[in-house]
Amino acid sequence: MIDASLALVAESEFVRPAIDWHAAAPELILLAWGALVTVIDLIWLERSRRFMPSLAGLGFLAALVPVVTLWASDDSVRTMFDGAYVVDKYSLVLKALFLVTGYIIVLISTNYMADGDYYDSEYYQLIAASVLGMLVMTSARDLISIFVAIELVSIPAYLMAAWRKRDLKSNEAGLKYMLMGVFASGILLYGMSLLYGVTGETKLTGIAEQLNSDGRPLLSLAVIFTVIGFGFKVSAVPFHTWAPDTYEGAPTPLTAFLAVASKAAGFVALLSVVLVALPKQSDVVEPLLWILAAVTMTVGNLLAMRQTNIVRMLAYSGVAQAGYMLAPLAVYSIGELNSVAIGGSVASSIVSYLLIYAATNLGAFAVVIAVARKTRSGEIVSYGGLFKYAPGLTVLMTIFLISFAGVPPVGAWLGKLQLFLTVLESQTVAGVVLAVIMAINSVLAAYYYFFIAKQMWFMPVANQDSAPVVIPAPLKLALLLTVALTLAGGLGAFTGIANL
Amino acid sequence: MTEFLDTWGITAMVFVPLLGVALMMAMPKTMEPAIKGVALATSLASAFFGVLLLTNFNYDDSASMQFVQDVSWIEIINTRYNVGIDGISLPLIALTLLVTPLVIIYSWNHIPKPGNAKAFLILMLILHTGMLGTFVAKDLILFFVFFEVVLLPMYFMIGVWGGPQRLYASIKFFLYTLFGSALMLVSFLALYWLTGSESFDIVKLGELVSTSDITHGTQVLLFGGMFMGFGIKVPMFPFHTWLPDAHTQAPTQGSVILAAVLLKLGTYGFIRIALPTLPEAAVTWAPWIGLLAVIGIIYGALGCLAQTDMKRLIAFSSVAHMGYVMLGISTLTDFGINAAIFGMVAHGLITGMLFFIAGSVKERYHTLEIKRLGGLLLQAPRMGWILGFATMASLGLPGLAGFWGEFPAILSAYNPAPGLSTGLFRGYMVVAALGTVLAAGYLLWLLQRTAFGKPSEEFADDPEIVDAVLSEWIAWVPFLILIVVLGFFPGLIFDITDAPSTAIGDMFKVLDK
Amino acid sequence: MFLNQFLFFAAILFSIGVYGVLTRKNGVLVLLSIELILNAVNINLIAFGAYHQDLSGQVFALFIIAVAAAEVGVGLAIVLLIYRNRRSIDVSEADLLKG
Amino acid sequence: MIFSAENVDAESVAWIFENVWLVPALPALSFFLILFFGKKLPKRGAEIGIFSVGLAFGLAVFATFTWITQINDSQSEKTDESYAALSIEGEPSQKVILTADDGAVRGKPIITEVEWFSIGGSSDSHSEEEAPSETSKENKTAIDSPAIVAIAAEDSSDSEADKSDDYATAHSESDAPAISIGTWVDGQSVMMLFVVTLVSLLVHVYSTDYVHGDRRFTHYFAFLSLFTSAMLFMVLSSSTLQLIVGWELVGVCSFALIGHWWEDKPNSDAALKAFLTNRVGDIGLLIGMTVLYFAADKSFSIEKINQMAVLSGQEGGIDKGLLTIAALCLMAAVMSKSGQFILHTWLPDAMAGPTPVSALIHAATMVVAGVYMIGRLYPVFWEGLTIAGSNINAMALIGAITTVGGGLLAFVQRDIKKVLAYSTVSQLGYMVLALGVGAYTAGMFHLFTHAFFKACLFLGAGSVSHACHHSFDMKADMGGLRKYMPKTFATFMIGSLALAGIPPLAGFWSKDEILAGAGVWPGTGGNGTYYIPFIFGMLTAAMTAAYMTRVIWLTFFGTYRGHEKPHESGSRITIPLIVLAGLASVVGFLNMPSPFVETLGLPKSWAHKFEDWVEPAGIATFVGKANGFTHAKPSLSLAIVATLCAVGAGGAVLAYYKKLYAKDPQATEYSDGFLAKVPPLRAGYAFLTNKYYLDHLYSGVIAAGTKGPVAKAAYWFNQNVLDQVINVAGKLSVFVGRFIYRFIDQGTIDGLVNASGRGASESGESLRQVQSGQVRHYAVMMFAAAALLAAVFMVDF
Repeated sequence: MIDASLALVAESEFVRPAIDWHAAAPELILLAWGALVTVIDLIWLERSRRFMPSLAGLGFLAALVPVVTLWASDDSVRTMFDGAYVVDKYSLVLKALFLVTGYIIVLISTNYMADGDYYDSEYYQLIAASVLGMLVMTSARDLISIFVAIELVSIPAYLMAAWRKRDLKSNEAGLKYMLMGVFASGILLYGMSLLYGVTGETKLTGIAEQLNSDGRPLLSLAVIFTVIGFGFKVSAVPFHTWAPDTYEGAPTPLTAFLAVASKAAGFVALLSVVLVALPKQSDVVEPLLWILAAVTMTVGNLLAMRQTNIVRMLAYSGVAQAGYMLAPLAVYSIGELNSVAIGGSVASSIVSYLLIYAATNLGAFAVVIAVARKTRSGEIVSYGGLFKYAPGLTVLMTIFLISFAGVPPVGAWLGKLQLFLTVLESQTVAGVVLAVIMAINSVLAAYYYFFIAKQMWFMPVANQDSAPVVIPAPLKLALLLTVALTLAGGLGAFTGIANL
Repeated sequence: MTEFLDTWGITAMVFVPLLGVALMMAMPKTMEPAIKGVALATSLASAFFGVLLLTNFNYDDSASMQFVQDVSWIEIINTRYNVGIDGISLPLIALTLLVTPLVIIYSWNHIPKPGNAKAFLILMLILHTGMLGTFVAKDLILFFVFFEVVLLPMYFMIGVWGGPQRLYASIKFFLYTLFGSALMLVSFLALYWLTGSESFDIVKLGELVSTSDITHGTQVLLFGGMFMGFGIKVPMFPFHTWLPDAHTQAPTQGSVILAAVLLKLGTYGFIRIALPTLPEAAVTWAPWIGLLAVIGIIYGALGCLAQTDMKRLIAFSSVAHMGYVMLGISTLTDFGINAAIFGMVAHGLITGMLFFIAGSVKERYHTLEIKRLGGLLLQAPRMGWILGFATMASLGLPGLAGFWGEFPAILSAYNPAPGLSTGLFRGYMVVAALGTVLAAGYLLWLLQRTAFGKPSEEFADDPEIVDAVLSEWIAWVPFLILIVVLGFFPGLIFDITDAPSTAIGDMFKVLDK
Repeated sequence: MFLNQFLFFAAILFSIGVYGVLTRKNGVLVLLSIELILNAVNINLIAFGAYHQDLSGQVFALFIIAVAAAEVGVGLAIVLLIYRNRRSIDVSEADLLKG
Repeated sequence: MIFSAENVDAESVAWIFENVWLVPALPALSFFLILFFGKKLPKRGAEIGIFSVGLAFGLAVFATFTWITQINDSQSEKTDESYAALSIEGEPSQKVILTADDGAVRGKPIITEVEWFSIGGSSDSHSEEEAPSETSKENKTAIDSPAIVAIAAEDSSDSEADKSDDYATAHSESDAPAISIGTWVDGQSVMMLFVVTLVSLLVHVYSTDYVHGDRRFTHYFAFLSLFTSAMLFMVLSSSTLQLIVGWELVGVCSFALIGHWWEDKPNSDAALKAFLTNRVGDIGLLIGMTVLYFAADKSFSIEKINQMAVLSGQEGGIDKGLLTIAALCLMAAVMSKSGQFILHTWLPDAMAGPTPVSALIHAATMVVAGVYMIGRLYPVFWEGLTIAGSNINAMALIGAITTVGGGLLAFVQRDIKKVLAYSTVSQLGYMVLALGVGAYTAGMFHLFTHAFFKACLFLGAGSVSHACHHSFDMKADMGGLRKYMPKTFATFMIGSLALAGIPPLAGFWSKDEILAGAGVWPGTGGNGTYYIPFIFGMLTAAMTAAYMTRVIWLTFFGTYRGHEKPHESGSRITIPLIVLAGLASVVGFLNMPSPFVETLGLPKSWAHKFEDWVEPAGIATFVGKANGFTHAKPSLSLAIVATLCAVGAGGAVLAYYKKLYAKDPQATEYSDGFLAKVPPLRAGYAFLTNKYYLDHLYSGVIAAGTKGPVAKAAYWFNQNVLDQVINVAGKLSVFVGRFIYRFIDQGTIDGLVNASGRGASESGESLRQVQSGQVRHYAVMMFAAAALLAAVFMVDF
């Protein structure tokens, strides 16, 4: 057997694969920039602290340039490495999402990090590294690169979760995130190994070709373990348990990053694997994801209702939102699946939702950070009477909450509508039932979102302290960006680009 | 000019208030008179466009949509910005255009506690846009969007400026309505897929349903979803429990708008969407809707008799009155639908007026407890007479607007659409007629205990209790005039609504054949 | 072919790893158990690679080994951090965050 | 259309008949003027009211004379030709209505309509669908400048007899989808116009003195104007819808005026009671009119409804069962509005309002609205309420019971107005009785005469009270007033005699005609089935005389029991009294029976003028055939007997009081002690101790007997049972409302909703326990779920 493999090595002549530098440019720029930041930090040490955030932010914007040019170019689908790495509309949209998210994370981190006396440069480098993993993830169409990307996303995040290293909660957050993440990786990998074993392929398209419904028990195990591995990343119930704890303990900007980017990365991987590799396995994947979606949104909402800490509440709300986003995958067999470029209403609706959800979530966290600058608290009751002393923040937060709740005309309603539409597109009983569960959950969710709104608008000022909240410029910019994106998203601005 | 109206007229009417909102947001809170001025001006600007539309409306062709603007909006889900006005929506649009400016005028010196005219009026204008939008939308998704837009400003209005139990009331209002609209949305989307439609155009969907092979059971379920959405908004028994709380706790302006316009969104939805798109299911549902409607009539009236709070009593009376509207709709006849639309307008004017009075009474007496009131006619005779007038209108006195919503609804139940049980609906008719007595009972009882008699000692020499002031007069007089005018010239509305109602009614006649 | 034996072995290894993760309180031991799981995966991959006459299984395994090293590195760093603050590496003591 | 239009074509419709809407419009205008400007005027609005009602009266008189002239002209033109036409066109069926006949010549209604609005009418067929849009366009102009569509004109084109035979054809041609508002001029409505405007005018004048200085003087006049307008509007209704509008509007005016002094709770209670009781009847009105609307092929037109009611049970007619239901429903409305037994209880309470209001609304006009409606929809009521398989019409029984019931109750009142109120109930019963036995003209004639003498009596009572410091208590505050206020006494006397039916005053003629109309007395014709109504009618005639004697005695004779010296009222009060008394004396001659006229040697044409003028066309024919409508043959013996009854009863009461007066000038009744409360003892007590046993027999058997146990029992029944029915119903519904609100609404429904919220919240709480914070637990959960799911899906099912 060993001989055979050696022979295999001997037989194949190494051919340098052609690299489309334009297509790889975003990743390369970000990589280079990350390295540059590290070098600058090493050279200038403390002196670089002042401009490090701006520099890091610029890196994300710089990487956005090739994304835009790629979008504009005629070549809609660029494939590299024999189909293992694909740059198409789907991946470009998500790359843009991750880069913008990265930029906004930098904006909201700037003062948080500077005021908190933590290492900054490394922090930004780690963010860059994590975002790099996400960029790779969007294009990865091979089990190996997906695995590498997912770890590239996660490992920096483990570190950043424990960033406030003298804080026990932060330590605990990091620990839990790390342990659960690694364990989930183990399960994921076990599943992937089985998948490889069944098909002999690591490329997703190859897997799809090789798979048929034979050998169901093993295949089912493979599929389920793989999907569950991603379920961890998207914090689907019952693999969500790390999320609230980590969110609460980690530095809030990092929480925002985890809640938005990391989760999106999980969805990206899940979409790629399910849509490209498992198009014929809907008999297993659909019911599995149906259960996950229904349980996730319900449990997430129920738990969110009982939270008193706003970050924790947002964490659970994020769990519930993940449930909504899983829903189209529970009926993913509806579309004509394209093995190279991911498209169709399932992917479109999820991506569309991800975009608006990202803007809203980032905005909400930005408000949380802004308010915490004054109140030093994450408790929901500390939002009492916010309207009286910070009407601007209140209005913004209200807009984000409305968006979360899926109430027109701002923000996520449209994404949610698309999810509904996709779920109902199946025209099956399961689809309709899931849609009804989603509908009821939307109402449940509104309860706790508007609980915050109630605190802000209707309640007396907490602690009788109605000094205004001072918002630093980067945070202001972040708020403006997110609210603009949320409002625009509600009016349908993203549906065009998310139409894959 | 006509060209402009034909294309952009409705859009201008609906969205002009948002310009005002933007302007007001930029103004500092302290410039209160200017803010009020801007609010009034924008609402009047909206009304101006509305009047232009109304005058250019072709009344001979009120069954068809006019001033249609149909442009692409969100292509991916085939949703279009598709708006128009026909005979069904026209009276309600006119009502909305009337009510908002008047409420703003009333707000001139009646900003409820805790103040902040800027935020209050901004919400009012957003509400205005939402209400108008709902009445002009021809696309289901657009309708849904506006339907929901209405929700939030009212939530905040109740929650911030409401009474002592405002928190409970506001969240209840919000969740109830959201629950309904979520299920309604599921129905909309399911309808879209099941028909294989390529747009959310209401008319097209209706046509497709009739040609498609959607089973009757499915249609009934779809109708059920819409029923939840619209029925809660109406509100129909037994989904009405949010209403008394919301009404009671809302500030006067909120109550007025809630009563005058918001409740009509539900009934309008039935007429505009549920009946035309799913006629077969409507026939199946109609007896149940009728049943709930008459239960609502009696139940609302009995609820009124139990009240000790004036505002809550008026709120409960809405349940009863909307029962007549729903009874009219449930007959699925042209007559019933005509009656329903008239009933909506009439209820809007009359109950709106009653809430105005209740608000002003509250402002003067600082209580609405019926036991403590009395002798309003002595202390503020004009207000007292207006209260008397409004109660008379509300109990369906002929010659005033309320009658034309009530009697034709009762009448239509005598002869429901083919396919419905005549005997059953005649039973409903008798019950509904009994409801008129109860209505007279609780309204006159209210009148007797608040307006008649002598003022109680605690208020006898209260200098705060003065008669209606100028801003109140300006806000009220149009209501009063319209209640009388519509009472004597019901044709003003029936002539507009008859053609489209007949079109719907005919649908059910054809259905039976 | 001996595929079944390899798979069986890997499965046992995986199970032991899982058992360790679930029962061990010591952070380092938990990390070790995870290593067991990853190694089970590696065995799987190499066995399948051989079975399929395909190199990518081995390549995958190599990647896993590399990444696992990074993971453990980060993991141990976090355990160390915990130890510094708490003087204990008992993961069951870390329950400040819950609910 | 209905009634052949040979005689009157479009051009010959008199101006006043086309523009008769001015009559209600004037007071309506005055209402608004008074409301907005009244307070600023020197007389505080009264002058506007008087002026406008005066104008309206003028127009009404003009209309009356025009009508009378027209009738007289047509009668003089009555040639053999028209009778010939009748014989040719006579239908094979029993009921003839469409063709010209005797009635058509005399009293064909002139209907002037404009389109009010259109609703649901365009649905008959698609071919008609285009019609409404056109007509609705016309309608817009119609509202601005009433484009009057004289139906008579429209119909003059199709005078062919066969066309009118085929009802359906005639119908479909003229079936406008629109619902019309219009005026209906015929003898009945012209008569009412005259009565309403006249009494209203007099009441206006009277009120300027009576409510002088009242704090709501202006409002009072405004509402008088509104009432007048609404009443006239109702009277002129050409459609049932319009009738409902007017009907309710007069009700609300009644409410406002009864509760005029609302500072005191009893007054507002009375107002509420009146309104609510009427609302109960209105259920019947609404349902009845609904049934008729659909039964008559979706039409509110009274004309059409009548026409189809006549044909009931035949082709093109209303189904008999439906008609009965409709008539029963409408009868409920009549019973409440016109105070028929058992819904009459509001009427005495309504006396809480100012006396002129009682005179106008609760005696002369509004309360006869029910009677008026029966007349207006006579075919419906007649066909609908005729008890199947018999010749008996239920209306007669209702009227009979009411008339006796009301009369009995009148005996035991201390309050002069309440006596009059019960008397009104009784007389309204009389009218319904008349209509029930088919004596349409007699009923209407009684309505007409009653309006004058009862208004006179009420205003007289007001005048008395005005003198006695606003008390109405006959026993406590009156007595011997004839010396102090001779004019009031004289007019009251005339009114009373008229009411009691003493010849030659008005009441005698009308009452006698009703009794004759019952058709039981030998020689009056009729079917001889209405024994009970007839006996009750006779009884009432006697009772009326008796209780009016009592009232007069207690008020004007004996000794003055009040505190301050009474005085005669001013001229603004006495002149209306005199006018009314004058009318009450003479209007009876309007309908003298022809034998009487012949006997007196008067011109033959003087006989039954009222009948000629008022009795509408068509009805005579139809009812005549239906063996119900009676133009009874007058009977001298009946007149004498009835008069003797009245005189006897009155005389007996008079004797009773004379004895009493002789015994104690201050007393108002005998032995007001426990004996009165324990009736069985009374006889023994009287027998043993009272040497005037025979006197008692004379005066007691008739007066005290009825006044004692029977009336008391009746009154007890009224106050404790009937009256309580409404109170109990009200209380019960409040109770039920509270119960439902508290337990079902706030408990169950709200509770369910809240509970579901709580449930969600609670389950969230229990789920929180799972999130223990232990990372190992999390790992267990994750792996357990993975294993479970894998196990489930690995099974190949």
